[in-house]
Amino acid sequence: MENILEVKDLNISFHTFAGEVKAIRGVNFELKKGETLAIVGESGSGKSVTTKAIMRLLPPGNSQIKQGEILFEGKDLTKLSDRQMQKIRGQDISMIFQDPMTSLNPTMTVGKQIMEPLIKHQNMSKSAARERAVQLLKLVGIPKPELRVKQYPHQFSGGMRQRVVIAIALACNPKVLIADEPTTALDVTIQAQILELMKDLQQKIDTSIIFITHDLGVVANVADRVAVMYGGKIVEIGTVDEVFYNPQHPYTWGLISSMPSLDAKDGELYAIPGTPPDLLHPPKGDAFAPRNEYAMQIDLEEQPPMFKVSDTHYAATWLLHPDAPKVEPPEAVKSRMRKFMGMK
Amino acid sequence: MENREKLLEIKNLKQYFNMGQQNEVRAIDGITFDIYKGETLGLVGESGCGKSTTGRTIIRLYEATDGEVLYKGENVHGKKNKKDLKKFNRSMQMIFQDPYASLNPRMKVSDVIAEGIDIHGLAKTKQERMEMVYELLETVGLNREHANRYPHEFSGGQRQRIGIARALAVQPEFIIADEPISALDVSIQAQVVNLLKKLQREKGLTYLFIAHDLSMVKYISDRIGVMYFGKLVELTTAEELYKHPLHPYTQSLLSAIPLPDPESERTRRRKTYDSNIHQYADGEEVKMREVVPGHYVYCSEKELNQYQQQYVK
Amino acid sequence: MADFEAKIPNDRFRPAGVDSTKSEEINKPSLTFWQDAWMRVRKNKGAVVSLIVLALLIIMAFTGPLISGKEFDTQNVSHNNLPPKIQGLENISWLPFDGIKTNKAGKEIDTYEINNVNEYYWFGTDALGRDLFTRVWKGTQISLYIAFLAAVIDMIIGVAYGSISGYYGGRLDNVMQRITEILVGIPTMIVVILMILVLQPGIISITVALTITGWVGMARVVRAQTLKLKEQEFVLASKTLGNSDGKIISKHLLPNLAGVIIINTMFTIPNAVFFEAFLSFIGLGLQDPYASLGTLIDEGFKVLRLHPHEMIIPAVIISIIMITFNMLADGLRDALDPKMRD
Amino acid sequence: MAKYLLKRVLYMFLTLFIIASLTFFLMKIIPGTPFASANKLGPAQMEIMKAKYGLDQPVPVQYAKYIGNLLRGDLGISFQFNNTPVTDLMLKRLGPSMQLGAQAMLLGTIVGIVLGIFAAIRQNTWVDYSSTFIAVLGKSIPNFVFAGLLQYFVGVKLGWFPVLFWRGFEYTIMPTIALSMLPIAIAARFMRTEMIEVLGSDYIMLAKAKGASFFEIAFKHALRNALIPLVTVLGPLAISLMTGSLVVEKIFAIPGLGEQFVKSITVNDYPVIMGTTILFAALFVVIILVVDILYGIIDPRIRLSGGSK
Repeated sequence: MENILEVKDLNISFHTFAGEVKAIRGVNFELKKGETLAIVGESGSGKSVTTKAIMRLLPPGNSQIKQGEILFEGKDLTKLSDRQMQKIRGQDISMIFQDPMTSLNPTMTVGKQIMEPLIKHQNMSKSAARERAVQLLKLVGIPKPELRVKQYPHQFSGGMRQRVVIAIALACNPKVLIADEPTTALDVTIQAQILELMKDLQQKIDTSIIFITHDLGVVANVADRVAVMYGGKIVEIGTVDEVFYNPQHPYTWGLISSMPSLDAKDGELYAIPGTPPDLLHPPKGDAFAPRNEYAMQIDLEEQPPMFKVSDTHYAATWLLHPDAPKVEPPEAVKSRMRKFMGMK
Repeated sequence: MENREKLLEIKNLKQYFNMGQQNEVRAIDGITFDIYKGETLGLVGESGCGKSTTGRTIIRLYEATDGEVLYKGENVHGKKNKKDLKKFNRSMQMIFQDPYASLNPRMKVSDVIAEGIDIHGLAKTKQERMEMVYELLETVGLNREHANRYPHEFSGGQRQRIGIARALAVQPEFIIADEPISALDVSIQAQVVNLLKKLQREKGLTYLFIAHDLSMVKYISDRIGVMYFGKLVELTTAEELYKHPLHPYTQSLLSAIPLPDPESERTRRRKTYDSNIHQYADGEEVKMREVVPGHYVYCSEKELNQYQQQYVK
Repeated sequence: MADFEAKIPNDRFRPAGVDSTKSEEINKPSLTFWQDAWMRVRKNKGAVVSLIVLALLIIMAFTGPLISGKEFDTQNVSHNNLPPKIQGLENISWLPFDGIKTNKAGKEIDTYEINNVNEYYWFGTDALGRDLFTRVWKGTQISLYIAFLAAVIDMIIGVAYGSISGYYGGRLDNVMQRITEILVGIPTMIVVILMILVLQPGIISITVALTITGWVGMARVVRAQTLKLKEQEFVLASKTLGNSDGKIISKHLLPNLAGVIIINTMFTIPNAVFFEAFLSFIGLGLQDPYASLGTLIDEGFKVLRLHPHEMIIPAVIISIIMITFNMLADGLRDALDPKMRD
Repeated sequence: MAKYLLKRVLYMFLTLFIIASLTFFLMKIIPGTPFASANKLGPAQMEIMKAKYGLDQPVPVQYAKYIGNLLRGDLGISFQFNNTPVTDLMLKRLGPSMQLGAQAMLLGTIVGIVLGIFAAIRQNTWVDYSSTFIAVLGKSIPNFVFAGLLQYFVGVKLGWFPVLFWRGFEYTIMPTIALSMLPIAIAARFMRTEMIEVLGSDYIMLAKAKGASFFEIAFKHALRNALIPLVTVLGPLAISLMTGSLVVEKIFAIPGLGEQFVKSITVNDYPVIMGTTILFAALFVVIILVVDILYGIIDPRIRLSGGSK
């Protein structure tokens, strides 16, 4: 499949009161046409920063792209002028944010907010844009759209507001949609509705989605491929089945086995010890090494490269080096691996 | 199960806010349940269903509008003298949701943890007090060097463990955990849940575990209550609830949770819940009824029969 | 992708035996809230300069009247309305300290020579021949004294009122709120003027008048903060542990309110300095021979065209006081603002 | 909304009543008689004077009369200008004060808003620093100091504008500038803070993600949201203008209310003091009320939820 977006060796730093925070330290991935790529990781792992960088929405004062390229249909977004970037935002790449309660302008009607990108990017007349806004509201499942376009955001519930945000994002049929934890602030039942809506709309307008979340359940539900981030790097990337049933990185193992499954028997949950790394002073070797019970001497000294597991599956851990000793993953992971063998 | 000692009995508890005003909120609208000694009772529901309010009302942070909370047969609410209050405060404790807001930023960790020790005079000397603090820190997996630091120097998971140590300081029997893991990262949640389980084993604690994450609740709880708009709609053992959810709301809630398993996600069908399906007639008595032993559902007489038939199948 | 050409020595693959508890260690030096705030203030150049200038001004306010060798109320009519003259600086012509002034016709005259004055009046003299240097610093002393006193009383009343109203809530809060609502509706300036008319101008009555209305602002801020704080989980935790209300206020609320209280007081002080000067300027200030910066400006204004130094000097001093206090308060607000911290 | 409005209006009258009573009783306890300072009168003449102004009656009667008159808009007769009703005196003086106040308010808010916006969208540049500097000066330098220095240097030394009196537009320029310093400072600081907060909000991020340009973001999305809260400081701004007008009118010898007020303080002309106090207080409460209503009108969140505050 064709790549629509490629991120190559991206390095981003923030300059803070305390010093330089190396938030992104060499991220590589590509987004294929029509697929959903989920990026998982805990807070501070760099998933949000990566996508904000794609949209060029990082605060200009204290953030800096130190190195790397972001290629959208072959164009390097990091090199575009502000004006060129404005044409891409909302038209080719659009974005949904985490908190629907704050992501709409409180003093502008919902209709106007949907019409804005239509008038701007598609040169629609006001009345055409209004008509389209009504259609879009209908599309995202808001009842009585003719009435609702004239209302202000505070007259909508959280779930309804997120639908409006989705309508804005999809107004110009973008090629890439970036969803930054779009369901984290919502209740499970509303989350389920929003996820269904997004999958349904993806089919209709054939867009590629980058979906950021920390919820592995949501990943399993929406993703075609998964990238796991830790300490400002992607530590494992593969298809959703590969990452869930044949994980290779000890951090992925930890994540998967620290979640109870609904049919699991009682027993101690696996817990990743320690706390996430401080990117103000990133460790010399593998950032996960201090919390990794499988860590080897080399993990403390040198950052592991991406090792190939299959054509679609890569992981950054020295355990995959041909000379490394074989280790036993946790029980929960092993049972998943057995399932994976069966699937093949 | 019925033979087990009831530690807490909650009887027709009601908590209305802004009573009699236009914006009256019935946060809890008459709920009844028991908590047995040594068990973990999970309380789940969506935001605004009243689960946190239930926890806070049980521990007297709010004065109940109506109903009773009996702790070992004694009413928790109502007027009490200082001695009784202190006794009550030592036996029941709470762990809070937000690890950033639950520790006073101006206090050292040692003073945060020792607050209960000071209030109840549990340490005779300064040295004894510090020894107790060190022991508590080690109990929750932190070390003594942490005692002299301030909360802002800790990560979310560490702070949550400090909050647990503070609650443990007065040696309570019963702990209300109000969404203790929902603000934490996935990799940290397991640390806290394991710690809570370990403490329960070692100290014989009883928990009321409030959460919206159903898979964690199922893991940690013996029994689970499901709340919907201030009412308890279903209450049974964790296993039973997942195998045979009876109330349509429970069914819809369970069917909405995405699981970290792509295979099952591809086939999961979501059920929707519409409260209109009940079609309760006027004067029809709707209350918690036991469908099968130990499995309670909020329903009418008619629905009870229906559920029982459904259960046989 | 991985470069398998480079052979990696086997011993580097031996288990590292990581002690995961190590990652729980905190290596950063432990900073208390106040140390951290002080660091932030120090990085704010404006605040630091203001602090230094303010310290100098306060020192001068107390030592100035002593080093001039003159009394603030000694009149010497033959030495009246002299312009400033300072040893060492008198020969630098572009500095206004040469004892020479320009009269209406534009001619420069040396008033010291004409009046046969051999002394140096660093800031000149007033219409009664009193030494302005002494009077200005004496006046600064009094202005600052009134301001500090007013601010401290404001703070005590405001904090007590606000925290009680916010913490206990309910009906008590309702009643207390209605009272402040009405007080806020009354223009401060008018009450202050009426109070002074009743009490007769003087240090005490100016202070009383300023505090009568000043505390309302503090009370509102403290109440709002208290309302927010008392719902915080650490306060709830303290309640569940069985802590008394008094202890909760003193151990949990006040330390967390300290920031806003300090900031608010820092803004109250220049406000009080202003009001004192303002009252003096409309004729409700201290009575002769006592002087505050306000009365000096008032007197100087009357002869502004003829002897501009008599107004300009106290005007500059009061402006510097106001600017430094405001900048310091701004700096403190940035350093102590809870929004800036996690 | 209607209920809320009614409550507010009731409050307004309550506040005014308290102020009026307070003023009356305070005036009663002020030592000394008003006439002593003005003329030398014999005891007999004094009695005549007292009777003329109703000062011979018991205090409660005076109070009742005073409040009664007040309701009819009668503020009594000035001691200073024999037989002139205070109301007439004030009406004559109202014009210049209102004009000065309006001009300063207009200049102050417009300049302040512009300074604030540019400081916010050019944060941490020389634009921001100079705007901040102006704001600090405006807030710090007492207006009578600024007015005095302006009068001396620009009026006397440079001779650009007339120094005293109120005889045409050029006479209003310096007093207006002097009076608008504080409003400029307040508006600029407030606007900057609000604008920065709004620019950092999620919906601005979404607007950027939609591809809105910098100016669309600043003026279409941010400005309105930042302007709404500015309304809340208009009240305090108006108050600072009233206070400032006392000294500025005195300095520039403008025949306004403030100048008259200051004069009557020096000669103990109680009816004028009381009258002006009540007028100022009334203006104050009305402004606060208007601001509140205005806030409800321009913020859709309040407007549509029916004023539930």
